Amino acid sequence: MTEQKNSRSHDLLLVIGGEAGQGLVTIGQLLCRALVLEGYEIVVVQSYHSRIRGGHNTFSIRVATSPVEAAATRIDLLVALTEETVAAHRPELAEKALVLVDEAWKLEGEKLLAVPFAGLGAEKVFNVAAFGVLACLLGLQRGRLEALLDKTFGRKHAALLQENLQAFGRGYDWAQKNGAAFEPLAQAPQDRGPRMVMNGNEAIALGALAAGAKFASFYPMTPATSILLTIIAHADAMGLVVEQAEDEIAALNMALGAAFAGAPALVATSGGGFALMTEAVSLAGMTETPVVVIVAQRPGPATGLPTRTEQGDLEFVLHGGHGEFARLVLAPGSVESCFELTRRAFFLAEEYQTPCFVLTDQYLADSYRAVPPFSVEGLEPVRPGSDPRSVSGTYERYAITGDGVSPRLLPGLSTHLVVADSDEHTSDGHITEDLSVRAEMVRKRLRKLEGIRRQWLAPEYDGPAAPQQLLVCWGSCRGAVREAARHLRQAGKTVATLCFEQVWPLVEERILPVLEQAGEVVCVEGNATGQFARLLRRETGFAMHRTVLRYDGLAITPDYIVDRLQASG
Amino acid sequence: MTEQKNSRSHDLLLVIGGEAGQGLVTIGQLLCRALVLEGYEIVVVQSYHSRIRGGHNTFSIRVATSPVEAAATRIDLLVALTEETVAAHRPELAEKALVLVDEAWKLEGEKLLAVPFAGLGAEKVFNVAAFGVLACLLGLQRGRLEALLDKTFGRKHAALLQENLQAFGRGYDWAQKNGAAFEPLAQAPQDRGPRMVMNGNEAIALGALAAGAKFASFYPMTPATSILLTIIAHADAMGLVVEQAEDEIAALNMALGAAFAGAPALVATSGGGFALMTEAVSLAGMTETPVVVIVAQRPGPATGLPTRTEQGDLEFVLHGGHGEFARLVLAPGSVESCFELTRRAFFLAEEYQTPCFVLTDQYLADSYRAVPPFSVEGLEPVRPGSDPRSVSGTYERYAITGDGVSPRLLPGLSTHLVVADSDEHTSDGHITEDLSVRAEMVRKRLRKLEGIRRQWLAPEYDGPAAPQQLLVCWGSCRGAVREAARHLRQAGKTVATLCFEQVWPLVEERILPVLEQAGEVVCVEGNATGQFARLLRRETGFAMHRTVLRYDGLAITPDYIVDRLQASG
Amino acid sequence: MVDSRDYGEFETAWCPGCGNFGLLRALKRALAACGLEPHQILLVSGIGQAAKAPHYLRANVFNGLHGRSLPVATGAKLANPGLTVIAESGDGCMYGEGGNHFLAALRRNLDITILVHDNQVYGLTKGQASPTSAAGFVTKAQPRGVFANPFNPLAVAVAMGCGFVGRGYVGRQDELIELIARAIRYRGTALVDIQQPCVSFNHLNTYDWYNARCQPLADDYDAGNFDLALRTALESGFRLPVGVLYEKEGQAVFEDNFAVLKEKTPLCQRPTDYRQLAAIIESYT
Amino acid sequence: MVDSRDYGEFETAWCPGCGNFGLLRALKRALAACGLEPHQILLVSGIGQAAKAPHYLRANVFNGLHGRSLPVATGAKLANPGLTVIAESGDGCMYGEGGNHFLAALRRNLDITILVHDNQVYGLTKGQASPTSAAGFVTKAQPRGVFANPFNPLAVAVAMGCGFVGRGYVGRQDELIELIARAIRYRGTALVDIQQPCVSFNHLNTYDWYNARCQPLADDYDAGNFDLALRTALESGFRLPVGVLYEKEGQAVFEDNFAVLKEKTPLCQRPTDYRQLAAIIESYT
Ligand SMILES: Cc1ncc(C[n+]2csc(CCOP(=O)(O)OP(=O)(O)O)c2C)c(N)n1
Ligand SMILES: Cc1ncc(C[n+]2csc(CCOP(=O)(O)OP(=O)(O)O)c2C)c(N)n1
Ligand code: SF4
Ligand code: SF4
Ligand SMILES: [Mg+2]
Ligand SMILES: [Mg+2]
Repeated sequence: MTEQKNSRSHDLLLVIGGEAGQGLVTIGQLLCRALVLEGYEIVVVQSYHSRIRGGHNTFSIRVATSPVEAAATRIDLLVALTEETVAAHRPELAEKALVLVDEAWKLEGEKLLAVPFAGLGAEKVFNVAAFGVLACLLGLQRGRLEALLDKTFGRKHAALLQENLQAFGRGYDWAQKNGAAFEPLAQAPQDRGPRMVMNGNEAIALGALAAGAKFASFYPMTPATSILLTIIAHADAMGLVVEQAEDEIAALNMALGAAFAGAPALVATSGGGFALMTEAVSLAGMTETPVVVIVAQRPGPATGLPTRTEQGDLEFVLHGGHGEFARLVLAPGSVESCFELTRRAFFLAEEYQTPCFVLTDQYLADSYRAVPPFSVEGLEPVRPGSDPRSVSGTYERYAITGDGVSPRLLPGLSTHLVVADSDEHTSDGHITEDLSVRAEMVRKRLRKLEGIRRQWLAPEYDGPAAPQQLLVCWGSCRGAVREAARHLRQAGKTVATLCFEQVWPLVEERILPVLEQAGEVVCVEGNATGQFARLLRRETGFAMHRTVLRYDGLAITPDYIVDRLQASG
Repeated sequence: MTEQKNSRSHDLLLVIGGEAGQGLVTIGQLLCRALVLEGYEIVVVQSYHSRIRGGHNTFSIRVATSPVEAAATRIDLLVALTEETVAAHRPELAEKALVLVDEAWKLEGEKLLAVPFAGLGAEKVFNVAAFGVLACLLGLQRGRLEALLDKTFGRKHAALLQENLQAFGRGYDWAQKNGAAFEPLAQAPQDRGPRMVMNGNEAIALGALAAGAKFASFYPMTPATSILLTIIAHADAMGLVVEQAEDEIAALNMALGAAFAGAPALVATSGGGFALMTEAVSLAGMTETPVVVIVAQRPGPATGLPTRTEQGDLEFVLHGGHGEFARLVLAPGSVESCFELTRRAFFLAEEYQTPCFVLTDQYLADSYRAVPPFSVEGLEPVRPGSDPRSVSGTYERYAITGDGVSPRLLPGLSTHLVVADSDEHTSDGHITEDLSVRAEMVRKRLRKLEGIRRQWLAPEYDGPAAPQQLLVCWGSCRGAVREAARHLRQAGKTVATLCFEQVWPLVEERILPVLEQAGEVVCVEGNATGQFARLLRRETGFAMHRTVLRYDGLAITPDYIVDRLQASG
Repeated sequence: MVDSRDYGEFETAWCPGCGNFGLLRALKRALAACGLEPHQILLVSGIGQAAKAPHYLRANVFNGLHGRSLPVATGAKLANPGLTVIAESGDGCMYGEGGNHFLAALRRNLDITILVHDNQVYGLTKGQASPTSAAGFVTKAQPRGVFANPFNPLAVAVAMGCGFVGRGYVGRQDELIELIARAIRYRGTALVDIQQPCVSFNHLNTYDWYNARCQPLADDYDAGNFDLALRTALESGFRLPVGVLYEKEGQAVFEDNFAVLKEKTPLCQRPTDYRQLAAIIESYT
Repeated sequence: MVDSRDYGEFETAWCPGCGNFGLLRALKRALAACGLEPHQILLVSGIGQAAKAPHYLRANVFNGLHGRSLPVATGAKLANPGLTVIAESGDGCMYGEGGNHFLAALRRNLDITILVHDNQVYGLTKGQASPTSAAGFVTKAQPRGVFANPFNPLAVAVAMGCGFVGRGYVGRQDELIELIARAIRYRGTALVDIQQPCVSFNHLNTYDWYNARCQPLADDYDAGNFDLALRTALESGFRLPVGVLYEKEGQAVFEDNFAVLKEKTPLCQRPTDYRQLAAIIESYT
């Protein structure tokens, strides 16, 4: 309802729907690559059932000539690989939408383009034939796409490639003859330079590699698994050891063992797996062992909706683990931030010798975007541990210091002995029940939070000062909030946004004035209870005027926000 | 420093100190029983090392003629079973204190009463000989104590009893001849009726039995274990099944299996074990299975100080478990409340079919008090499940209802089928990926919180309205806060107290006015970061003016509070 | 008389050709053979493709967390020993995440049945190695093949003294139905490890692969012979014989030890004796 | 030459007469026999009386959570394969809370040593039953005796193909020193279950009880014989022979499978190759 389209600056939504196993992710990814190669911007939303075959899944690509950073909701082009797809998405079709269907279904109705798939190839390549039709309708360059197919299938084996190229060609040809009903994409700017097609989880994986991570352990759990799979694919090249653990408890304890022995380490999981890790999170806090914990959220409680999205674990990650210690929680709002903040988490984990968290969710995890290649120029790896030569006298792992950070020697790399303990301990790491030592150690560990706070990553404020409305958010809904604000501004309101990517610690003095200068402050988040709104109130005393919440398993979109604000405002 | 003593209303602190294994708990408990039988009030603090033999432990009894509800800090009578005890506690001795020491140590100095233990019995009964000396000094009735010894040791075997009676008698006789240096206790009121000698954990256990608990599972963990040991001691008589699980994960999952099958069930653990339970807490929320989870806090992080006290797991218990669902968190402030609130937790767990928590700590767990016997008059057990006859048509475990509570049939007890699911589910309990059903189920589950809120257990306000100072606290430090307030009042300030025993949910409208009417509001809690203060700010926006925190592993005492307030105020 | 149709037919979320179908079919027939009405049965599962099975037949169901079917089953059985409790889940769920509960269940020996859908892979999470995956098994998560040795649940169960240990294969329906039925009827913890192909993610352990290996035990196989059972369970390579590898009657059953459970009254129907409670309270005075 | 005195003498928190003393003594001597300097050793423990042991000798130490010594040891060994990693904890820690890691460690076969202080009881928490407590063992938590069957770690380890399985007893110091030293020298995961009295809470398995049962294996015992090892491990009752029950050289060692660990360089000393990273980034365009 809020989208504007004209032929010069295109912004449209392309949805491929079908069953798991029909290869819709394959063509979705191909299409993304093709679009990005031709200079378009994309935002992908993947929505799938928790099953391997069947069900109803979609791969949605918002494609635009200008930068976009959020998902759209009105479908312009729907590729239906099953009949069910048509009915499921009819309500979301834009006025001038087109729906690609199989002629064999003999559907009648508006907006349909019946494709004779049976004539274009075998059933297993229908997806690629549909890709051909699509490519033609969108006006994409045939040669480039064939090269892409070659790159994708060529490596496996030639026969497969041949079959696919054929189906693609037939689809393309057929559309050229029959499918003129769709206006091709306006040309995208050609000066964008090379861009990657990358989703949030891949960027987290690369961020870890860029930080010099050397150890990862995990137990598979959607939507975190693909972070590990990406790391594993590059583990030998980048010199990492990655181990699938027997459970999440083992995963984090292993990572702590590795980190203690000097390897920058991470684990990645989702809420239920994180629950099992909380005891070891506390252990990391007590033993002052650096570790990066990635939590990719999905809707809970319990198993919930394993393949959908939510921002429901903020408070749990904030407080997971018994006892009190310093932690950092970062929540990237874009694919670029997934890379940057994961790197940052490694550095701060090492600097403060305490667990640092990256909180993402299924939406961002699976959302492909066009991203300028990360530069490796000037990147440095985390340098684990302290230099043994800096130690004079007997080494004390937990020496009391002004900032709470003690020299961290690594076991076996010098003749000093390194003693880490989960009990309360003296400065040399041995069990103590001396209660004044206890109190001092508590203060030492908590002092680290002050340092982390000093390196605060301030939220991003965008828009006029003293706006009528301030939209506050955290993590993955950043793009949707910013776009919603633009829509609202176009509708005449003065609206600003405040997007948090560091959700803990927060710096009251620097947040409160920003909240207070706005007319109405609205917190937008993907959960049912407004967890971040509560956190802000806890830290600043400021009560949000309103919240826009979503908890049905889908990502927050600009439309969703604008609709809610207009409905209740 | 704040205590007042005169001969008619006695209020003194008796400390028995020694190594683990010297039987100081045995004589401590005997003494408690004796004192309570004679009409005195007591508050016990047990402080011990995490070891079985050796170390330095104390069993402190505050004994008074008038009601007391907190620990004291200046020692009037110290029984030193080791030399170390004398040095360790010298700074805490009151002016007129007396220290019982072994003549054999040949100690010199003030306040010492050297007892020729070697002449009173074998080494293993030194503790009972000391008990005899003590009993005489305090002016306790010899006959009654002998009867008590009989009750305690008589059951095991006669030889042991004989030896103990002898040592006791010799100690008593010796003191009668030599120990006149101590003023005997003033007589206590004789009209107090029978009282139990009971600690917090025993009261929790009895509360569970009184609620009709039928299943308990656990993995041993200090300071929670004694809850289970108490239940186990009475399991056959009360018809419970209690099982030691292979780990805490199993403990809570077992309890959920039992609860699903109809047995009112509980688990008890401490922070680290609770961490392992958090995934199953979320499962309880999702499957809507009633369960009572007792968390007995000790200082963390990680192993921390296993045998000491802290209130450091409030936020963790509040948010433990991924996803969002309703829960109740009660934190008893007295031994009586341990009983009452545990019962309450069972009823609310069943009524709202959701996990309910009782949050206690080592101090309260081990603190014996004189408590009027709980009346069983009118007690009713929880009635698990709904009547199958009330179900018409096909039974749906998760039928949508106005208050979010669905009829809960028990499997196997009717021909209806009961289907519980950790995935998001339809009303009949089967997996769904229908996102509108999802949203409706989230609301259904969260509606239960409104009901729980309506049955709010308001905090206890004590003192004048609009006080200069309002001391706010939660859980076990209630007694200390109330006594501190009395001291402050005696010093001329108008001071009130606000003690929370229900820490979640909170009702903003009823709390905020109480906070706002006070001059200075001080939050007193046993942790380093002021977790409850933060929670109150989150829920009411009200920022505490000051906090009094303690995190060295010891219980908060009235003196501690008064000292801190005077130092910083 | 109960008929296997009484357990209904439901749409599933499984892939066409998945071994789970054969297991579900056999389970229904075995339940019918045992004459169990749906409401007498409690199926407890964890999370995974296998763990969805209880949703596809009529019974009481507790579909809990990944790895945690056995503790839930234990709690339910102790709360109501009259229920026929079957814990059913995948190899990852039972031997991976749930390994500690597997050991504990075998030690306890409650009268429950453990059915493991053993496809040697994590199906639902798209094909990582499971504890029973062969060494060298290549997946996206194990691109150089699995480094660890596979878990041998049957050998461990026999070695731990489990009184009923069987191997099934979904491609041998008659034997599987019989095996499951015997396991359900057995008084004590019965472990049935069921070989089943995952057509989507396990391209090593296929129907053909199993067909070549899963032959019934010899007619004269003596399931009462502990040493033989252990040897047979330890056999690997080309033979994966199906049937009851080991069975020993008369082992003490866990729940029988509880005085409270002597009459098998569900705990929820037991009164709370407030006179006893008063006496307990009295003992503290 | 390293001498056992190089590991120091420390005050302990153990009860007088506790079996832990003998174990600690034997461990120091075994370490000395292996010629290991304190800084070459990493001792990883969980929580319990046994788990305090690493605090009482000079070495690198990670004293982690109850039940979790093995995953920490695994991570540390993978991060620095040059370290001599010994996981040391009690029976409750290793076989109870940590049971799943025990299974996983045996499957992986890293070059680490597992020392279990097996006193058949939870000592630190004051005497509840442990997984190895005998059936019928009475405690305050098990007033009617333990209902479950005891866990037999040695039989399970042999059945799972663990390449070094031994039983020790603190009352047989010479054999214990030798056993621990052999376990440390063994390339692969070596399990040593060490019988030790808990004088405070286990009044069944006393020094006398063990003395009567813990005799060395016969001189002609063939530790290379799998069947014999399994039979010997399964023996219960009056004989608990001490020594190496099973030893098999040449099993594939887990860490050798990682290309990255070929040269045993600690991971922290490996460079981060940003040219490789640039190529990876490039592959996404
Ligand atoms: C605590 C936790 N960790 C991980 C997962 C993710 N998960 C779901 S199913 C599964 C593995 C399934 O494998 P298996 O038990 O063999 O069942 P299959 O799908 O092969 O039938 C995993 C890892 C989860 N749901 N919960
Ligand atoms: C998660 C967790 N659960 C429970 C405990 C409490 N706990 C500490 S030691 C211990 C048992 C110790 O038994 P064992 O491992 O046999 O060692 P022992 O003391 O007998 O040497 C337990 C249950 C804990 N620290 N952490
Ligand atoms: S993924 Fe494998 S186990 Fe799961 S349904 Fe498909 S074939 Fe069956
Ligand atoms: S309790 Fe037992 S194991 Fe612990 S130190 Fe004492 S004797 Fe040793
Ligand atoms: Mg599987
Ligand atoms: Mg032990």
